[in-house]
Amino acid sequence: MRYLPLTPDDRRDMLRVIGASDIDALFRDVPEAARLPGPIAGLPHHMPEMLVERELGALAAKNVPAGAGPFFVGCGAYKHHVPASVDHLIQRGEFLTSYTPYQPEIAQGTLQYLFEFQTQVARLLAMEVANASMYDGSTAMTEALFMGRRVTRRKKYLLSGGTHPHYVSVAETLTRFTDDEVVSFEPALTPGAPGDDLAALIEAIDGETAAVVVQNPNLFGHVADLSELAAAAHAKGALLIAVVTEVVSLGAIRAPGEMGADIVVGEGQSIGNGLNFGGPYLGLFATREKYMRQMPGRLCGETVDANGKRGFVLTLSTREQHIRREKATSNICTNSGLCALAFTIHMSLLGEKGLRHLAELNHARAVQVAERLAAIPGVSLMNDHFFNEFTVMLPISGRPALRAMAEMGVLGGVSLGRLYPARADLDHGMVIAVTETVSDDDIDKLDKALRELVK
Amino acid sequence: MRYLPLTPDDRRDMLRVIGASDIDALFRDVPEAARLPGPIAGLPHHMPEMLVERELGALAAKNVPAGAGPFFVGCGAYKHHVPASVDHLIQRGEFLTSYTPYQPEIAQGTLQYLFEFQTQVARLLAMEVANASMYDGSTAMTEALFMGRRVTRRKKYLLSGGTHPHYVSVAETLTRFTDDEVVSFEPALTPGAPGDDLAALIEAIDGETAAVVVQNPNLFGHVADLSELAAAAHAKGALLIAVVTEVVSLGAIRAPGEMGADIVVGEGQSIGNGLNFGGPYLGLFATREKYMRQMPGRLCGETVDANGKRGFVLTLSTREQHIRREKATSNICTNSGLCALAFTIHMSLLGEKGLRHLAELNHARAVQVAERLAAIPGVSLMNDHFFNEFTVMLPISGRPALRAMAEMGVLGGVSLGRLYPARADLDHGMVIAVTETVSDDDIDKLDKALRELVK
Amino acid sequence: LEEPLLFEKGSPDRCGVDLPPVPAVASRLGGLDRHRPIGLAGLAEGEVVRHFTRLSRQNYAIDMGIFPLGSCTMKHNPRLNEKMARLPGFGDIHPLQPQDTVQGALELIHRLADWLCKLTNMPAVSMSPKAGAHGELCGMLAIRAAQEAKGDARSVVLVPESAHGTNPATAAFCGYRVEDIPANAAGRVDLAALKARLGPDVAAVMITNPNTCGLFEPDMIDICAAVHAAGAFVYCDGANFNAIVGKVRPGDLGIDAMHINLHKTFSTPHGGGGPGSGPVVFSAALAPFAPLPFVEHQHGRFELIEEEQAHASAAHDHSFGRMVAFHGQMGMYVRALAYIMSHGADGLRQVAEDAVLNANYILARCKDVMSAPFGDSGPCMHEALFSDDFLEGTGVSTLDFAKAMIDEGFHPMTMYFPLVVHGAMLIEPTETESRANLDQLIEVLRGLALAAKAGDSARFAAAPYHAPRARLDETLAARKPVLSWREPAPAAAAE
Amino acid sequence: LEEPLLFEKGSPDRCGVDLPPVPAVASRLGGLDRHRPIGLAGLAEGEVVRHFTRLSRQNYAIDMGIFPLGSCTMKHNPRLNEKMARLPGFGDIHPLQPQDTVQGALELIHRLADWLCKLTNMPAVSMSPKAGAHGELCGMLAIRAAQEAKGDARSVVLVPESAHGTNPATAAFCGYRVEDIPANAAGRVDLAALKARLGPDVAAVMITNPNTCGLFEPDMIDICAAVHAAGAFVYCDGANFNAIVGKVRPGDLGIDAMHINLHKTFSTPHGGGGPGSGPVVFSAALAPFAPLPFVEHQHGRFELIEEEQAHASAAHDHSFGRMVAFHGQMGMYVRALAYIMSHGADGLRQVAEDAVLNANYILARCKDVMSAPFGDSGPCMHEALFSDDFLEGTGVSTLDFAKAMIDEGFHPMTMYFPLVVHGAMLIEPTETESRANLDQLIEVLRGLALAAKAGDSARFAAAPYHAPRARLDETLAARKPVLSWREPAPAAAAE
Repeated sequence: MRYLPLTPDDRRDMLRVIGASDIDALFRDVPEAARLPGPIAGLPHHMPEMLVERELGALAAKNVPAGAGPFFVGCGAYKHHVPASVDHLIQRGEFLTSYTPYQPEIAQGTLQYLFEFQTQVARLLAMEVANASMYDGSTAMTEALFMGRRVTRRKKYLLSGGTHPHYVSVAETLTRFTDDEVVSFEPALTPGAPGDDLAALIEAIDGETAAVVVQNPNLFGHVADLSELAAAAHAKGALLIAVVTEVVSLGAIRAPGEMGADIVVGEGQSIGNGLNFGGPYLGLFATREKYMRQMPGRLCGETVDANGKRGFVLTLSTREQHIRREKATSNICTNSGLCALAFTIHMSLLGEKGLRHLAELNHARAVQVAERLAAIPGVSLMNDHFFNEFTVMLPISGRPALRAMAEMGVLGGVSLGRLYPARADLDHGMVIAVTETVSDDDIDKLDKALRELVK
Repeated sequence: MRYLPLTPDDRRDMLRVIGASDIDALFRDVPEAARLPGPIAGLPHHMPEMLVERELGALAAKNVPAGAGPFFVGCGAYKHHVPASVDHLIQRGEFLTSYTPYQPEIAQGTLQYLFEFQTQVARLLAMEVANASMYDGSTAMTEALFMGRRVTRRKKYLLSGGTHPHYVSVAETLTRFTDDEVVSFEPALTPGAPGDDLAALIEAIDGETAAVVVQNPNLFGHVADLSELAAAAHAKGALLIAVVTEVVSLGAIRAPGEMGADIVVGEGQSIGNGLNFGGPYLGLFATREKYMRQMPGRLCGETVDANGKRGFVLTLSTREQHIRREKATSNICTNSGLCALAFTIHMSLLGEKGLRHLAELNHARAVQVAERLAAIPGVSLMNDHFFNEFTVMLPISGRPALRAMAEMGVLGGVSLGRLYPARADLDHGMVIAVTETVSDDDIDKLDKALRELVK
Repeated sequence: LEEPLLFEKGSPDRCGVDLPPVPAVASRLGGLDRHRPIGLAGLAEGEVVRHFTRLSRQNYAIDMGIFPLGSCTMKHNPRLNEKMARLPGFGDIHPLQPQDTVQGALELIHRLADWLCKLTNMPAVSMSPKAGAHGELCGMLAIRAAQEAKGDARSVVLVPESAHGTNPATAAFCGYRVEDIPANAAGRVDLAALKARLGPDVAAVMITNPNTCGLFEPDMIDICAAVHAAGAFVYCDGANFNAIVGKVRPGDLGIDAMHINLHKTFSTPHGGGGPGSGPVVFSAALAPFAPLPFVEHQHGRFELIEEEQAHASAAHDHSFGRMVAFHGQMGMYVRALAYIMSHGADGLRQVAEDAVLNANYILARCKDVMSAPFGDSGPCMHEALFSDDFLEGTGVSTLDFAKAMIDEGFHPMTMYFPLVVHGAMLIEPTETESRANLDQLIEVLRGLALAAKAGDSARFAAAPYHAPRARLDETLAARKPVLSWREPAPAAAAE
Repeated sequence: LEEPLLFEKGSPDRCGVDLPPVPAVASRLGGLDRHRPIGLAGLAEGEVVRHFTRLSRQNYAIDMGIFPLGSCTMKHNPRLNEKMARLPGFGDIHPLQPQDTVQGALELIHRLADWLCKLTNMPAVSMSPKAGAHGELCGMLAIRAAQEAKGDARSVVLVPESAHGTNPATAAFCGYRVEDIPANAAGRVDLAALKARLGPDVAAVMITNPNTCGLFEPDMIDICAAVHAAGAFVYCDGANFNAIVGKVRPGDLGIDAMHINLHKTFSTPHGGGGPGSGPVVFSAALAPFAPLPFVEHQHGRFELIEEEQAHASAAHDHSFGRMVAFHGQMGMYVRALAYIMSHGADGLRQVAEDAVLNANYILARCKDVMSAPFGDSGPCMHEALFSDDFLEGTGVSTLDFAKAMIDEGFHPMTMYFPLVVHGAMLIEPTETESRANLDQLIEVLRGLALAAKAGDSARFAAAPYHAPRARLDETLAARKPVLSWREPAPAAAAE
């Protein structure tokens, strides 16, 4: 077996050194009833690399990749072009096959990029400090709720209606057995500004509220000014937690930190990371300096070594489970290191100029598509303001429409019916994402497919 | 432009340091008539990575890759499975983006693997010394002829009829303006042993002959014992040069060095390297120790550093063009470094055990296919003995038959009509290569397609 | 040459990408344009490649040498797995595409789930947890949901001393009170103490097996029986599954839930700290409470069940909800399945045997000069545990010893864990190390142990001497945290 | 830790691949089975990855820092190009597949050929040569074929002193006698001397432009005219095309043939010494003699013309034959075309400008402390040439100076070449180095020059001090060559 270097001779010699009669002597603590006499029956045996490649290749070929044709699916994960150098660099063995940097003297490579990552994320979100990443956007949001509780010592959260319904589900799941109170607002279908009802949210903030959570751009693509909401929350002693699922938007629209948010979480997949059918992704987490010590997750900090040279270490780990056990801030033990690296590399390639260009391009393409589709009889555009994603209402049900479009080779968007199966009034809705990867030809095909379906 | 780090400010400042008014001042030696005023007209301007990828991807999609279906094409280039770790390792920047190891203190990585490569090649070919690779098998063969001249001080070469016709062409081209005499034998259609007429070759060796060249397995797949030929050549003071285009065969059949060859050259593509539409490939070159100083190409040798540590350097470079200019052994300046690395890695994975297994598997599959096809009425198998490639005669012309099979999705082999357009008697011939990548299903499809065509 | 920070090299007007021009359209941003500078630094592509290549060279990694961190299972990461995960059919599909366009992906998840169930002899598995600790959470939430469904509110979770630190953190996160169970002299759970503590307030026992001393719990079947008899559940931390995969099926021991770290046992790369993946297998009692989503195979089609309302199926009608936005770590699933298929049932068994053999070899060859607290109680499993007894009076600490290993070209073992033992050193070689590598490591360990005893304290005092950095001041980092780069004050900037 | 040789680590019974079982068949090997051991060493996959990863870390590379080797054009190698070359549609197609199944590949070759013709303003190009020197051979063979076709046998090729060493070697290989043409005081070809030597015996002049002093030949048009008037051809060595691409078209100067190193100007990676690729552009006079094969576009289809007999087309009826077995370096074509498309006509022009700007910046900033023999005659092109005059009396040689650069973290420049200048140091920064990188290099050069002058000879005497190896004994290597590994004698093997 190609990964196992011991030869039968090695095994025999080593058993002799150990003083064991055979390998099973080393497993003598296993209760006899649980000892398997041989390989588990009914499972295949080892397979050559060539055949594994052939079998998995056949499975992969049964899927329709985003790059294969017109693609407009978004709602929390986005198809962007990632430069080839990103994947090349993250595959360097020194990054790919290293562990959590517990020995900083021989892990400065990882630590320095984490420090760069934290700096990029903080600046992108217009906050002061960021952590070294979390599992994904949804778990980052839930951690933000718990942090809100630690900061405010309150336990009621208001979740805006434009927040990704899966993110809301995760928050509801993880507070199911705690005494936290999650108030999830239903999405509003306000013409021109679908998703949130900011006025209602503001209205609901009270002296018990730990935090208000709002996504921007929201699930429906709408972009909003959060300043008023922030002010209202602060007036009641509550925090504003902002969620960003499409971080490319921050190259064009004001960051939550500029609008008064106290904690900003996000899904960083758009930069440097592929779609991967939902994971691994990259949770972003940033906050104000004053709340730094309440922040969950791993943190990398600057220091000096014994010779006075600058260096980096994991820090503030006194909050962590391996020191505090049951008193830890959270039970999180890993981050999304390699995804964070991909983000950092891609962002270094983009820089200020590239990110702004990319964001403008996304927006302009989305405007072009929105205008094209709004011109189709029966199709109505729900958004006045959006970044690279918007909602349309069709004269027909969205979910079967998308399946029919897929058969025409067009992956046309996400149906609101899939995300909100209980909301009959959203059944005809569809969210369409448009990134820089969309070509003119793709737009023509989407337009044609949609016209075909609604005629 | 993404690869150019100078900003307009940098350029302005640097021109000031230089004391030049503008960039064109630096090009003042160019005759005015030849100065272009701007970008060459009629050519496209710079293009985003995403669009280059899209355009080249579209070109790639117009080709039928070997991996896409049943594939039996050989004759000097072979489809083998290359483990993923090979390509991963050769892409490490320290290998990929380094130069010829002219500064050995900071190039031991390259030098050590070249030393390992030379050792592997020498052992594989059963010779004593090997060089650090050449462009490909065909140019290696021509260099062997010239080396034969240096060793024997004679200038007549006999090229066997089973030698790859493209290799013969290259030798003829490169001796066209020298006083060397190349005698190319026509391929013989001897039943059971197509290709060479060893008796005629032996007959032709005379006191003027510098070297006899014979390929094994030959172009038609036949494998022969070269011992008698070697003895005959040596008896007349000539060298035996053996050519191997499928080095996997050496895991199963006796190496030329074991049969008396004085120089062995080969195409090393089969180990570690892809088909690449013909290049880059990997020329192997090995000989007896006594002829070492007549060997062309780069050589890596062991030595010690100033502290007595073992190390490696390029050596015997007194034969090379940068020192001897017009008196150099050859004008070759590069080798196939990265292809040699891929070979070395793949060979390290295989080892003795793996290479022998691979060779046995190739042979066994080829025997299976040969027996299947020989059972088709009208199809006759020409070879008694072969490794993983053999020749069949069809009742129809081979070249259109292959085109027709390609339309059925089967890349069935190489027609002798393509390789020997002037030989009407070979027009119905087809050479079929069978490697470990061929599945049972592939064999069924080949069988079916061929039956369809000849019925 | 020291590599500066990205922000010290780059500038806002440099860029390593080219993009198509922006078509002229009327903005729909609603006046929310970002005007202020973001503060990002850009570089040309070549500079980026060089920056990160240079950074990478400051790291130690499994590709460079043995990485004997106990409990972390740093084994060889096959490159085939990387290649497979990057096939467009896996890497370039969206979690919300129509299911008919991702049948191969769903089939892959289903196939991996099937392997995990069969390797553990457990009837159900929840794939979505994103890491081991996330899996623990998943398992404990299912336990809590199951008990609440019965109206059986319990408040205490028992955790042995030898458990991973995440175990108590997880239990606390689920609202439980945590109580420790002591280890016995042989480094195992004290069965009597456990039995004594069981009662109607105990919801579950969280147990790590093989435990963090690298030992198998011989009483595991009895423990499970006792816990079940008390109406509680057994959660097993599967981080050390590598020691027994293919040799022992945890389901045969009686456990109710266990997470499996795909990034340990099944070799998805650790990537400097993640991403991981922690599917959880469940007993029949807990299966109905497993979280959404899951993949079912019905009528020749694979279906992703993601909404309680729309697809409530009998097998999952008590699902406690959703743990992540989408369907978990697809990229890790592909790698893990490639690894599992490559080994097969026979190869995985060999994995466990070789992992255990390698650890025992180290234990056997070092215990005369180091101190093996449980060395006399028999063989270890996949990791060898030493205490710092042998350093007593030398002035050398476990930390010093570990740092001195760096100077010998090796990554240190896990230090000061498990807590059961003083100054612990936990060494897990894994099955992918050759005997020659083990011998090298053993020579280093023995050499250092003898040097410490011989009083060569200079070799340890400020080690490492030959690393990219000397020891770093962690106290300074924590006291005055600097978590992101700021432009130096103008005076300093002038250089 | 020193990395041993593969053969010292591996063994015949270890293996890093798994293969399907061998079906039982009757052997058809004719009794030629290989019985004796081959002597190959095998390793498990993880060990192989580690071995080559460790080896790689002994190398310096462009990914790690500036590689200022004059005449080698070590520029950034974009990773996009690597990705494109590995598309199955390019990397996994066979040279002898039916042409209908490789239309995209043929189109790509045709498209690259078109770019090369337009960038040089030459009517034809032969793609197949495998490297620069191979391209030279191709060009000279065409010249010889053209003259023989006219019955005009000529025997001499003139080569200026400043030519690459391959030029005279190539001419000699084609059966010509080589004569040197001296350089004038400004480092250029002495036009008068050249004109004086021209005559009916001269077949060709091989000239490098920009030449190896990094200077443009201002008389190039006159040289070509004079050579043509004498009935001879001008071969131009295109290794330095990077300096003028997009700024000057060699065809406008009057040359007849020139090779283009795709691995220099168009950034296909050098890979530690190859593979390269050296297409040759031809004037109308030489085009009919170009070698097979070539790609033609006819009736919407791309055709690979590979046999003289079958496809003799008017344009190529005098082809001198075939230079390689198949169609040249497809893998390099893909990379080069990706690079060319990425830059476009505007970007390539910028390449030349930035390459020249960077070299002149180094020249301007170093010439006060180093000696620039042609520094007064005006700007250089893409490389800056220094002589060792400034080291006179210091006891430091060019070699010492270069080795001392290694200790500063930089790869040395080209040493002792061109031969025109004593103790030459030839520095080619390329366009992909930032100003900050150049400033770092300049500081090192200046610092070393001043240190040498200040008498700090210890810093140079045995440099490098901080590299994986100290200076290696090249004489020993050449005197007693050891070119492959042998098992140590039994006594030594016992360790």
